[in-house]
Amino acid sequence: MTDRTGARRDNHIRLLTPRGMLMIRADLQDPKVAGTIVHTLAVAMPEARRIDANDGRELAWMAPDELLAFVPIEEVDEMVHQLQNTLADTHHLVVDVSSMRKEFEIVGAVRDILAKGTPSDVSPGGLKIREFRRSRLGQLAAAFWLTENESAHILCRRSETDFMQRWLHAAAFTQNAPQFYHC
Amino acid sequence: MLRLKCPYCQLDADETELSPGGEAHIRRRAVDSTDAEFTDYLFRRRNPQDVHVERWRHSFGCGKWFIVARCTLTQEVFATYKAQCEHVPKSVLDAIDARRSGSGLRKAVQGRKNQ
Amino acid sequence: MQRYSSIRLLREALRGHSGWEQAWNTPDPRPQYDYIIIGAGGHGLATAYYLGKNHAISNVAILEKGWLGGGNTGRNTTIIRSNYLHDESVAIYEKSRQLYESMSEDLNMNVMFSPRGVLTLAQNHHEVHCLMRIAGSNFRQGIDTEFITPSRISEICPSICIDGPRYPVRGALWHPQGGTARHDAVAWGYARACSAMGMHVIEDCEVTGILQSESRVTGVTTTRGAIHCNKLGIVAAGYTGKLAEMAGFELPIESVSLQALVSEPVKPFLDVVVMANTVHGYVSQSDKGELVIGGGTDGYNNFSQRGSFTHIEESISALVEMFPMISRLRILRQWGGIVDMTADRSPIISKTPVKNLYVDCGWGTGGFKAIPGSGWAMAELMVNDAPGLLAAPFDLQRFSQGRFVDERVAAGVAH
Amino acid sequence: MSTRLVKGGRLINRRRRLGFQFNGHSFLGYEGDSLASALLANDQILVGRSFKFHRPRGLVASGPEESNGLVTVGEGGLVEPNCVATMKELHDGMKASSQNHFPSLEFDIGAVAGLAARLLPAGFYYKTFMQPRSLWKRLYEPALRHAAGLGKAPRHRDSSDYEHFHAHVDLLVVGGGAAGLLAAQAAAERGAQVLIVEQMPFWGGRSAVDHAMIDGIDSNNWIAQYVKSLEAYNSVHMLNRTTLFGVYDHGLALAVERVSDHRPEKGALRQRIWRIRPRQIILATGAIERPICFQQNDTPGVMLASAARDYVKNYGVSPGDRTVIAVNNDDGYRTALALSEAGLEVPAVLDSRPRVESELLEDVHSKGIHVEFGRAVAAVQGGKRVTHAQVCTQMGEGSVLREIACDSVSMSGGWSPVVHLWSHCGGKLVWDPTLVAFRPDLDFPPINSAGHAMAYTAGAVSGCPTLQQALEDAAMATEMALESIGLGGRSIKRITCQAESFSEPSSDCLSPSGIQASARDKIWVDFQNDVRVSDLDLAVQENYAGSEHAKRYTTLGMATDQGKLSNINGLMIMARNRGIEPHEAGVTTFRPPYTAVTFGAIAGDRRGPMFKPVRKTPIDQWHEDNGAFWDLVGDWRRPYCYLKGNEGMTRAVERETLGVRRSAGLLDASTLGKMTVSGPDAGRFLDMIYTSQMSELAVGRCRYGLICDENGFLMDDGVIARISETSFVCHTTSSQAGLVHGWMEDWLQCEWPDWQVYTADLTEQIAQIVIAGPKARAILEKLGAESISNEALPHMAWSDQLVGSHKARIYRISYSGELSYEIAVPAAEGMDMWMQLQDAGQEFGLEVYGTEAMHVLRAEKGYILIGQESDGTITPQELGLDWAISRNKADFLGKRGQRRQLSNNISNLRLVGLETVDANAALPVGAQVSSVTQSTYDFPHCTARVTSSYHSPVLNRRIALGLVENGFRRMGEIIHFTMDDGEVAARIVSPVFYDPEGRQIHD
Repeated sequence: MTDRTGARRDNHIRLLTPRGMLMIRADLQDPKVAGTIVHTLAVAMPEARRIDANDGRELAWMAPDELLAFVPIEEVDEMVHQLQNTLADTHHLVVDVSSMRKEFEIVGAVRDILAKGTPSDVSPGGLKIREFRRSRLGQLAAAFWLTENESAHILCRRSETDFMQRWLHAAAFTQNAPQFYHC
Repeated sequence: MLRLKCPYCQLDADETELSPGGEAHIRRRAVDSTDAEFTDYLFRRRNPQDVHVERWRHSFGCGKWFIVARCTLTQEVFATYKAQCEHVPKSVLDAIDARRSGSGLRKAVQGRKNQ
Repeated sequence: MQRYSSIRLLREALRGHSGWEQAWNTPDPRPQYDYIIIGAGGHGLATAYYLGKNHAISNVAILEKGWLGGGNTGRNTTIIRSNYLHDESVAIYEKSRQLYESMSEDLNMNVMFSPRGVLTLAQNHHEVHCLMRIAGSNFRQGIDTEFITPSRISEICPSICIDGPRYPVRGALWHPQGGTARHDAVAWGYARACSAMGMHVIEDCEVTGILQSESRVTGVTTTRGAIHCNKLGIVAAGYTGKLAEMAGFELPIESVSLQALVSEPVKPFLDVVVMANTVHGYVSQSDKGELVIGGGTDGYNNFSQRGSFTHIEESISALVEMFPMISRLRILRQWGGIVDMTADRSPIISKTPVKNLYVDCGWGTGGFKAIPGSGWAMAELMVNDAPGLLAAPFDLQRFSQGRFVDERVAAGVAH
Repeated sequence: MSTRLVKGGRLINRRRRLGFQFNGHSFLGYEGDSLASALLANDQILVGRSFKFHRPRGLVASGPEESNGLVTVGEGGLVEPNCVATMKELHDGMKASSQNHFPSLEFDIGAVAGLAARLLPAGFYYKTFMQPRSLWKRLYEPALRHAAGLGKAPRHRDSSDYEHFHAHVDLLVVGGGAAGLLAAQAAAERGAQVLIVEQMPFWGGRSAVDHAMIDGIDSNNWIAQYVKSLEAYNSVHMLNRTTLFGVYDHGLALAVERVSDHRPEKGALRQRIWRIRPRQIILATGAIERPICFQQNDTPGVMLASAARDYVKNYGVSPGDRTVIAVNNDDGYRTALALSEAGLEVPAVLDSRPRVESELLEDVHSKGIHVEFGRAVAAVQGGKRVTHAQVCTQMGEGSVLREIACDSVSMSGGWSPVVHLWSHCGGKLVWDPTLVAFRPDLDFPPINSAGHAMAYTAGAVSGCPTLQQALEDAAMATEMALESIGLGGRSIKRITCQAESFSEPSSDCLSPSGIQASARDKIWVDFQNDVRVSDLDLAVQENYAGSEHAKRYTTLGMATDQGKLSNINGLMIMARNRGIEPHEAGVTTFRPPYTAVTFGAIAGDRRGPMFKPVRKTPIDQWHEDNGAFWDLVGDWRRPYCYLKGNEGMTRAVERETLGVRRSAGLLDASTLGKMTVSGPDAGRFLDMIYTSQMSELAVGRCRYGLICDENGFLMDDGVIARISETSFVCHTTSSQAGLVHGWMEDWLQCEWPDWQVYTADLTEQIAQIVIAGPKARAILEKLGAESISNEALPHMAWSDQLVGSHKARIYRISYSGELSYEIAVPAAEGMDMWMQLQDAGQEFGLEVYGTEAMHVLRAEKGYILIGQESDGTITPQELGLDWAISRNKADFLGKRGQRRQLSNNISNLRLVGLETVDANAALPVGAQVSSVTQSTYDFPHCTARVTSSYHSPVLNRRIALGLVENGFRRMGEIIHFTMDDGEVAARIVSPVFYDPEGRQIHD
């Protein structure tokens, strides 16, 4: 996995083309509300700290009263519209936040890469596949989740994309990799 | 470096993922308050070398405020709970007394209520 | 008092230094004193010293629960400056700085006051304006400060990296009269002088209660028995609140931990004190050669004096940015100091609800530089039962009156 | 002389020679050597100079406790001062040099201080250099400073890389000696995730040197077996060359891994900080041997007994040909055996105790080594290296019985458990008189957040003198540790070692016991800092008797080894002076780090461009490409101005400002905070947050709002737009967007949780572009914006419509005093929107402008800037913003604060305009008017100060804003600002300099 200098050569970093993202704030404990959201987006309601997917759409738990929905960019306006209508009779907030964050995909020793920057537990026991973790990465606020053991997605603020890219690059390609979670 | 459990995320969060917010359960005093009451509201703070009940925000996580009962000498944490309660829950006071009989907290809390 | 001098040192050398006397005596407490000061840190000892020197009061005991100078006096970064913003602060900090200038002679102990100058860096346009504002104030107040350009900064302190990639230095406040001193020596010098005036410095004597009758203080109970007094001064930094509670009143003070550290000693390369508020770091090089570095405070109540790592990391990365050549030096020792913070980050030197009981506390992160001025003002307050010019603005009433002396407006952090 | 032995050396590879330099001389060593062993192998006895007296110094130890062998290693960007030679692994081509001497190591002028040593007792500098005052700064201090310090600070930027790594494990084992390996193995078998760290490059600690057999097999094999077995576990991670340097609150353990210090390579990561969050910690940190205090014990060639046998057995290096061994405990006998096995001469072992019995002693006898009881070293002869050892009776006063010719002396003053990490986070210590040392008090361990023990000690650190006991202890500790994290199980297999019986060590570290006063200043306690027995005597005599006072007065234990060698001896000597037990004197607190840690490593990747994040707007690239000079606003970078050709900044700002006034200007305002506040209670909520009545704002309209803190001081300002009955957009200042959003959430979550309001910080979602100036409308119309006429879109209104090809929200609001629109589009479209506005604007002479021009424009109109006119202690009233404070609201944040009965927090300062009498006279920010008449102090009182000051191109004069006492009532008055470079007269005028009627805005 590592070359003579001990640097991982099979790590990959990719800035993903923007997806549609929706911020949904509502009383998720209310089954009616939850039902409406699930029905409209056709994705299961994620448990706390999880992200669930269903053909091209994903739904992530941000907070007890906040979800982040990923939909194809062209569906955004329609989705915002639908959700606002279906939730009309309950207190809610649905906003298009597609521009707000940028999304990276990293492949390789992803737990080791993340562990260089986050104080949060990213061991196999501490961060399960598809667990959605909001934390720090480097000095930046970030959210990340593993889609499989060697592949992860990272969300960061749009304004900090360059910094994040630079940080990820350093973390992934510095020589002498720790080879802690990926040996 | 402290590590506190966010009661919303049920996740241990590192001090660097949190922001402290000072003493908890302080009742806001508005226009109808006397100068003395108002001064207390803004400036009267407990400073115990013992259990302190304080606010923390999971600012790098869910963004929610929660409350922590922590010993300022040993850094023991007795409980963390959601911010939307007016007083320290009895269960928490009991939990503290269980480990810290005679901690000044219960008295202090009562003291506050009586004002 | 046995005088210290080079001649004396020579003479003692010839007889194997057998003639040096105790720097201060260790008496058992008497049952009664005119004045009792709780807290044998810099501020408490200075208060006692000026009771004697300025008011000829020598029937004084200074009670210390641990060892003298063992609190923040012995764990700070020893910066001394008076280039504050507000008149109230400047008055007392400048008085203090002037007293530092003559302290070695006054106490006949070399406290190594070293007026090497303090540089406060501005690293964005907002900070430039903040520092220009201080310069404007200081000009009127007669404090020797000047706003200088990056090129001047490089002349004064060549090792500073002026054009850092993230925070280029846009200017600085230059305060040539500021500097450092040997913190332990300050405590020892005062203790020695107090002792010589016949005062009692009593260590390992923790106050357990405060005696009063008709809301007038009459003495204290301690781990070494009850001791009576006419006037009582509580000068115990973070523990003042606890003592106030014993006396039945509360103080608007919270104690937090301030991180500090020293590096291994290296040959001198940094001859001034450098403070950078944007990046929360300040540094000077001690006479021993160690870099003495201070960081930020943890934002939560804390009484454990262990070092934490959060702010150490920030301060060190900031200083490595500012002085790239120190990157390969090493941190030798780190610790936390418990600092007592008021709401406006300015001290309290005040009468209290209890008659003849006075408090001097809340010096936050800036206490060391204030030691002589604080003692001077506190002594005055205790003797006259009324604050003098220096103490007046720092009474307890200011909080209910919204009459703050807030130095945070001048800088991101205050030290 | 010390030399390389023909055989032996379990750590070195004799087939691989390494060339290195010391002080310019070329030497040879072997792979596996430490710099220390290599120097010794080349008979380099003299390695450095002491701190205070610049006395010659030789190696005294073989591990991190070394306090003499400090050298500077490397060149240029790799130079490293104060390197501990015993911890520095030799590599080919290493360049090392000694420190703290002039002109040379052999001849050091500073050594004259040694001659004057009598004149320079502990704390001498407190007693002199006081007169005359001026000389302290000019002469004394510089002289002291120059003599002090050890190595020189590097001159170059560090060329190495560092990083951090966060590890979460079940069990952290500190120390890779026998006890640590045993613990790790047991934990691994129970299925625990284990991280084991070892500071040295090799595993096994002292066990291979001190014990032939473990568990019935050769100790080297035993270690190899354990290491092999551990390496086979996926759940075990082994790190050598890694020092655990601190244990912090809630069980954070920090270690530094020296990744490539042993083979520096360009681009290689140098060091890595491990931030470990273990569920439980086992400290198997071993113990450190103490020196013995006899005269001239600081002479090069005097060395710890354990170090002497380390050099022989680990590196095949002899400390000398003839070695006298002085001991006050049995352990030193191991060295006698090791040396004689290596064929070296041991003329005598001097045991300060009366006759004792032990296996080790029998072995020594069987080797025919001469042992004398009740004897000690009176003094060592020789200056830069040992030539003789003088023998005396321990109980006597030191009269010399005879002299033994020797070139090396080994000393064993007993062992001190390495309790540092145990103490870092609150673990208590007890004094063990039989052990003659402090050991962990297992009843008071460091505790975790649950209040339970977060560390257990295993082996020598617990105070176990024999290997058998150490391994028993390790097994027990491991069981308890695993139990505590729910990994209990069948008990751990016990290891058997050959039985050792130990006779009690002596508590006397001073030789001889009755040493005369006159000789006490020739006995060193702290070798590096030159603290002698006489210095400790003096400290006690002068009442600096407490351990903390003595430490600070004498600098005992404040050297780079932090007292690893000196603290306990010093404590025992002072205790004896005072007639008390050592623990009564109190041990000084152990502070992190255990051993010194490189700044660069702690900074990690936070260096250069990665030092602090910088936030960039969606249009940042365009600014970069078009000559932006950057301004830092909070974490954002914004163009201060755009430099065209070779114009200066002043010229650029002028051009940009006039552009806006004369035609139109374009500003990237994307950094402005943009909060959506939505829900049935949104209006009610904003009525509390802002000082004005937002609930009354009509849909489609905007209003300027102020946020105050509860004291009534101004916090932030911005324009609020009502989007619908239940939804608002609140603009905040750029640097405080996060703060204001946090402020809103705080009140919502904690004070009014039942109010139905949701907020969202959309700052990053939306790019906002200001187009301001007489031609602004024309340009937008050119881009097809339809209803933006005064009627359709009056000042302080907003509407959604198409601008160019983008669906945009247009706010007609102005911070420049011109006809002004703010175009909001999703950030992803920001750049394109910007380009379209650019192109459309060309024919109208559209200028792009930066923050400085923005400030000039706002100042010309007397608009305040948060942080400039306000500072957190200024009320809206003082800034003349009373109109923005609602009178008829029952409550809002800050209302009560402004109503204090005794309130002085609204001063009589008022914000006014200042027009310098001389139109071009500069009136800098911060300039003040002082009045002696009403001064409280011995300096004048301030009656006015400048808050903003600019050159106004359109008015072609200097303008300024300032806070002036009773300013409103003093219009037209001329006041005089004094500055160090003279006086400037200015007329008090309205803060609105430009277009007071506001025609432009409503045009």
